[in-house]
Amino acid sequence: MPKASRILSYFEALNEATVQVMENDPSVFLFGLDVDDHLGINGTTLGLSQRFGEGRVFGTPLSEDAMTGIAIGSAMAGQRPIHVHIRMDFLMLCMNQLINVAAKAHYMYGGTVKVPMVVRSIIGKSWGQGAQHSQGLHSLFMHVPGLKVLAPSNAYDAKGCLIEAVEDDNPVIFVEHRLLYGTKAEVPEEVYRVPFGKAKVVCEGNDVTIVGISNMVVECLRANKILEGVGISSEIIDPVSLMPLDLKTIAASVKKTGHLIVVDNGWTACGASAEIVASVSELLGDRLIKTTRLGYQPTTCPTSPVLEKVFYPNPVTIAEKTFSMVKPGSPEWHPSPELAELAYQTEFKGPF
Amino acid sequence: MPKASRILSYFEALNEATVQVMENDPSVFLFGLDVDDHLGINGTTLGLSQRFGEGRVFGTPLSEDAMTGIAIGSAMAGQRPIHVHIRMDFLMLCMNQLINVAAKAHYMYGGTVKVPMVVRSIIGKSWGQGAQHSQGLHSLFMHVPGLKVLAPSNAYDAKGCLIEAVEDDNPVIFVEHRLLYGTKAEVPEEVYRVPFGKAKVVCEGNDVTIVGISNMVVECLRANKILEGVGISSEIIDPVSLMPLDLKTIAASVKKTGHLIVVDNGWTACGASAEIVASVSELLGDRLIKTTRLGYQPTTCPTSPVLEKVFYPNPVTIAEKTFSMVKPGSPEWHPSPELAELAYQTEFKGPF
Amino acid sequence: MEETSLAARLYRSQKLIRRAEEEIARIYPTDKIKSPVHLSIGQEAAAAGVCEALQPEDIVSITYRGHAGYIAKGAPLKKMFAELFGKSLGCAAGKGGSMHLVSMQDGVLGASAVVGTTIPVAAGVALALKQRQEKRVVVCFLGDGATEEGVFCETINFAVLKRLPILFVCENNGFAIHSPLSKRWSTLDLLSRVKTFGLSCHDVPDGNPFVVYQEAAKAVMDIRRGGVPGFLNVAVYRWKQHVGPGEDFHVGYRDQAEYKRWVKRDPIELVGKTLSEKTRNVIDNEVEEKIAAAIKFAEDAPWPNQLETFSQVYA
Amino acid sequence: MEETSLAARLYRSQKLIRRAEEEIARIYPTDKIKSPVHLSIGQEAAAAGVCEALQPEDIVSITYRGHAGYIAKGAPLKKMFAELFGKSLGCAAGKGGSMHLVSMQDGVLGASAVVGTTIPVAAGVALALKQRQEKRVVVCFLGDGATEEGVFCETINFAVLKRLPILFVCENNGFAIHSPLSKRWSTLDLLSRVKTFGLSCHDVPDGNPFVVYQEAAKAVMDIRRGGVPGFLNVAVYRWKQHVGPGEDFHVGYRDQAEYKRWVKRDPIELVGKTLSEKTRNVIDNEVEEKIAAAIKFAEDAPWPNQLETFSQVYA
Ligand SMILES: Cc1ncc(C[n+]2csc(CCOP(=O)(O)OP(=O)(O)O)c2C)c(N)n1
Ligand SMILES: Cc1ncc(C[n+]2csc(CCOP(=O)(O)OP(=O)(O)O)c2C)c(N)n1
Ligand SMILES: [Mg+2]
Ligand SMILES: [Mg+2]
Repeated sequence: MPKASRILSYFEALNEATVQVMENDPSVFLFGLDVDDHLGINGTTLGLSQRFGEGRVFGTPLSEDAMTGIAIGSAMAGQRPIHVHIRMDFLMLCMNQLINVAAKAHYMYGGTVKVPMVVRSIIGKSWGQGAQHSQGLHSLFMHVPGLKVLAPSNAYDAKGCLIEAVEDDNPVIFVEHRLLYGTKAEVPEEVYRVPFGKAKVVCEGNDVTIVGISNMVVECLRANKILEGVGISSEIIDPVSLMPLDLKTIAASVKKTGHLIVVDNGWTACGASAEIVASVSELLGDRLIKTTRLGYQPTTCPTSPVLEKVFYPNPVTIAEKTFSMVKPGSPEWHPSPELAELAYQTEFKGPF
Repeated sequence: MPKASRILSYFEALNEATVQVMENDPSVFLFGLDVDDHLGINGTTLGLSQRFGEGRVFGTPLSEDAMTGIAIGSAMAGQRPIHVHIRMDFLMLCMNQLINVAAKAHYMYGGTVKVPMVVRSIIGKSWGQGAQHSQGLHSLFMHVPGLKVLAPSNAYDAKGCLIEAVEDDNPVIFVEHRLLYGTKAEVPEEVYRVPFGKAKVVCEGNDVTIVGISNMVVECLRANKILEGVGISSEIIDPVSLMPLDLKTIAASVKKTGHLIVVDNGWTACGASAEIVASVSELLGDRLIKTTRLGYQPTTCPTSPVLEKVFYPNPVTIAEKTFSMVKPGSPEWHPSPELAELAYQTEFKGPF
Repeated sequence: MEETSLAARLYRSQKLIRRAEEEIARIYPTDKIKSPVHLSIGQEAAAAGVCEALQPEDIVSITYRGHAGYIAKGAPLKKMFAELFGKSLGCAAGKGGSMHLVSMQDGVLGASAVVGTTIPVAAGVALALKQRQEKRVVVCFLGDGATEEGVFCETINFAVLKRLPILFVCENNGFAIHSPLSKRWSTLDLLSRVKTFGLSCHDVPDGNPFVVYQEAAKAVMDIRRGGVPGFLNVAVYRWKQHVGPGEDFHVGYRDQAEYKRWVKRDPIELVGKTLSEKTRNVIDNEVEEKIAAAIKFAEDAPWPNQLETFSQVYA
Repeated sequence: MEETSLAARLYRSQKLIRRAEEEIARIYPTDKIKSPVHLSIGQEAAAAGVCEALQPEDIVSITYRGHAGYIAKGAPLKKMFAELFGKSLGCAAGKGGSMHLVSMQDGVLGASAVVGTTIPVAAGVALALKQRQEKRVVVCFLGDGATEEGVFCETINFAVLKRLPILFVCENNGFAIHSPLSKRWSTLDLLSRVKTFGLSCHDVPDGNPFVVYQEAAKAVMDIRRGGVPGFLNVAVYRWKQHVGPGEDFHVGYRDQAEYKRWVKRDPIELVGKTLSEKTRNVIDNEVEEKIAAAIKFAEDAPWPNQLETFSQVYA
């Protein structure tokens, strides 16, 4: 009998998911720098060390490389570690373990071991996070077979994805976004799973397919409102799972709309957006479609608020890019400042 | 007055380039595990420690992460290090320094420093190199602004690219391939440069554009011969420089042929091939083109020769894929074993 | 003249750091500084004492907790405030913020927000100096937490192997964010460990700025004469939160009594009381003027042009 | 019975390693083994002595130079040869080759071709055992070169911090490929350094297999009783090239005289001479039969189906 849903924040949903998987399975443990302090990784790990004890919830030295190997080894030995990084940028310190060991172990050892581990990592944004505290590097992990990659955009998916990830027998890169923790959605109390490889049509439309990744889903929804004003109906898709990637749902939408814009929370070159555009182009090879990508500007992330603003896609740049693709002949269009302001302030409540 | 060309192997060309840049500029130095032993990184560094002394050519401890930071620091202080890795897989140990420091320093410090360094790394292949000694990971570096990426496919380009890379004021990832060291080309004795961002049309054709990366250029040339037999004329393009990438040359060719196949020495997901297909699709948005990609199979690299064979694209799989794209209605076609055999044995002499 | 004495110099340097950061803390709630700030209030002795032992052409490598090192090495305060304000005249043109201070002309290597990454970079600079046979010395500041990153051991091994002209200075405040040494170090034996790599080791267990200076001066002189690389451990205490302008004793990860013991040995007072009131006043006024001018400079400085977002990705 | 004595067991184990690898070297030029091979000929004492001190349920972590550890721990020789031959019945189904031997049932963790990567992985297994309160012990073999990777220090710090049931065994052959310790280590003080992390340290400077066994047995017993993690340094000498089946004294990076000194103390002869000729003969025959059977098994084993290329990417 399913229990009632409540409105939870993204961070509460992750916290609840962790409690539930840890209650259900003694082999799950949680560790990483600062998971046990009073901030509890944006609230997502608050109370857990008290609840489950130091043996199952613990902070670590600053040794990301070794800690990742330790997660891998414990997973090979039958545990299910959740390893948390407060910034995704720090994963660069453990690429060797993630790419050369975690991704390959099951195959390289002829199927004799499994590496069921979850690597939680947070994309920073805003307030001068700057070059090294802001990167969305999920695309690097999508490149390498053996890893799975999830990027839930709302509290409902966050909980279901984390449970799914912990129960999966493979290494999973779990991508969170700093600006999502406060967003809210209806979240069931019971244990449920959001499956890998299933994209969600967040809102239906006819003229253009807009794929948003991670918190860009929210920005795309805002762009959708702006575009309504000029009579463009956009279909917003949230892939949720980046690897495996549900190209079928995306391609079906593009087949209908003839236009594809992918908005990523990361750079476009060799990125998730390139993969989606290339795959859809290949799948729909016999029809003329228009495709384009938006993402971080092809620069390093600056700290000055004036420059930072230019760096990220936002509802206005998404809407403008969409407009110029869908109505190529038309004169340039810029949404009115009031409309833009309004869009920025709109809050969306998941699940999408 | 340009001096005469000679036929040189790829490894000799790299060795000569290194000698010349080191003779010309006292700030250039060369280091990395085993650069000073009797094997000299496939011959590319042989004789250099004797010639330039231990201060400028030296081996290191097994500490890739620190050694990369040391290269960066020395570059910031005005030296021009060439840091060598016998396998590209080992770059995963220094991703933090490459992605979080080298790529960002010039920007993050407001243009007050430069990081002129070259990271040479070799893609392994064959003879059971296996999961961790075979990866072509150039696409990971193409993703991050601030890095340049070169992948010369023949001795002529190898020399010119290395000189260009050392003289460049940015961090350059220099991708070599184990099977290329013995290949030969006409190589001028004098110092010359192969510029970044300029693709080469290796051989002209009308029906299909085939882009080959690194040693895949050679495999594509072999496929070209096979395809001639069934009346398909393929245009082979070698990007040489992956970042910056010369999309113009590729797009112009695809405009002519209407078909694009990118053959990479790496995985396709979020790879160089995805970037090229997506970019060309965007550039040629108003016409129907067909695109496809070939690369490593979406698996980990196995060691058994039986499986390893399936893992890599080869002239036959390239030809077959091209055939089915160019002649979609036709019955399946497989080149005769003799033809395939012949293609495999064909040697090509650069420069392409 | 007392005003140019060692004590005066240490007082001036520390006071400038302290007051600049107090101003940062004061301004912070106005949201003019849109950058995470890691303050060194209480820890000034390390940067001030060490930099006092350096020549202008020497080089320091600082961390994201880098205002102190930047200021102590003599880099321009105006450009620091402008950087914190995100202005185009900042030391990193508004692209780096508080965590990436830099001033190459003054020998301040850029800071990094990824802990430990600057350690090998600093050693690389020392390698370059050695290769060019320059007599300059590099000082690499690092936190106690940074020694846990593998790159620390890798770097000190290489530094000794190549006898690089470098002094590593551990600003040991006993915490990495909220995590005490006891939760991160298998033993407290850092100095003996470093010694096994062949570095010459120095310890200032009470963080006294005079002693910091003395030990640093010894170490630097030795390195300049071709000696082995050095390592200097300076015990300090961070008075403020890990990041941000406030205090954090209420959250419970550390003991306020310990804080009070450290405040009693405030490194600035410790130096100040050896000076006459007059000298202190002269210096204090000088400091206030400098800071006021820097803040005004930052306030008045223009924003970067938005097009600057796209410049300097490549050199 | 002499054949089950400690000496006989050490002789058998070492001999099996030696002879198996000699066969690999013999077969290699036929190209049936399409895999880079790193031989332990001459270094057998480390694997044999340490594994003799273990229980079957204990776990060892080996390196790409891993035939010795795999064999000494009792993993099936047949599957090892089949793996080298690239056959489907190999211990890694033909997907790993010589550098990635594995046998989880026998407590042999998979090897890695990237130096040092197995060190934290082995510690992770030890953490799992500790969390589940199992009484098993993990032994992590590593080369002298591997201690230079930062992850080594990171791992031993954590191992002591959490009192993991793990013994690190350094097979110290003095070289990383062709590079001697003197070019890689700032000092030779590895053991004192490891001690500063709080591990209990053991040294076998002459590589005597009896002493290796004794020291390993002491260390393992201590760890099993809840003691701190251990570190055992075993001096050994690699008789063959770094990779491949041949010798390499002609290329000049090391001294043949030293090799000859080590050959005089051949660890197999050292043990063998304490046994009767009869016992040696019985064991030698047993060893030859085992190897012949393993090679035949590998020869006869089927190739993997090409579709296996695509399986086991995900569990
Ligand atoms: C590689 C890395 N891991 C984690 C973090 C998060 N972090 C930021 S500061 C810090 C504490 C560092 O402690 P310490 O080196 O002692 O310096 P302190 O802040 O005490 O001056 C941590 C863990 C980071 N920035 N980089
Ligand atoms: C991270 C990494 N760097 C470099 C190499 C190349 N390499 C292979 S074996 C080896 C030597 C390792 O020496 P050691 O740990 O002493 O082991 P040994 O081979 O002597 O048994 C090196 C440098 C590698 N495989 N991995
Ligand atoms: Mg600290
Ligand atoms: Mg060795």
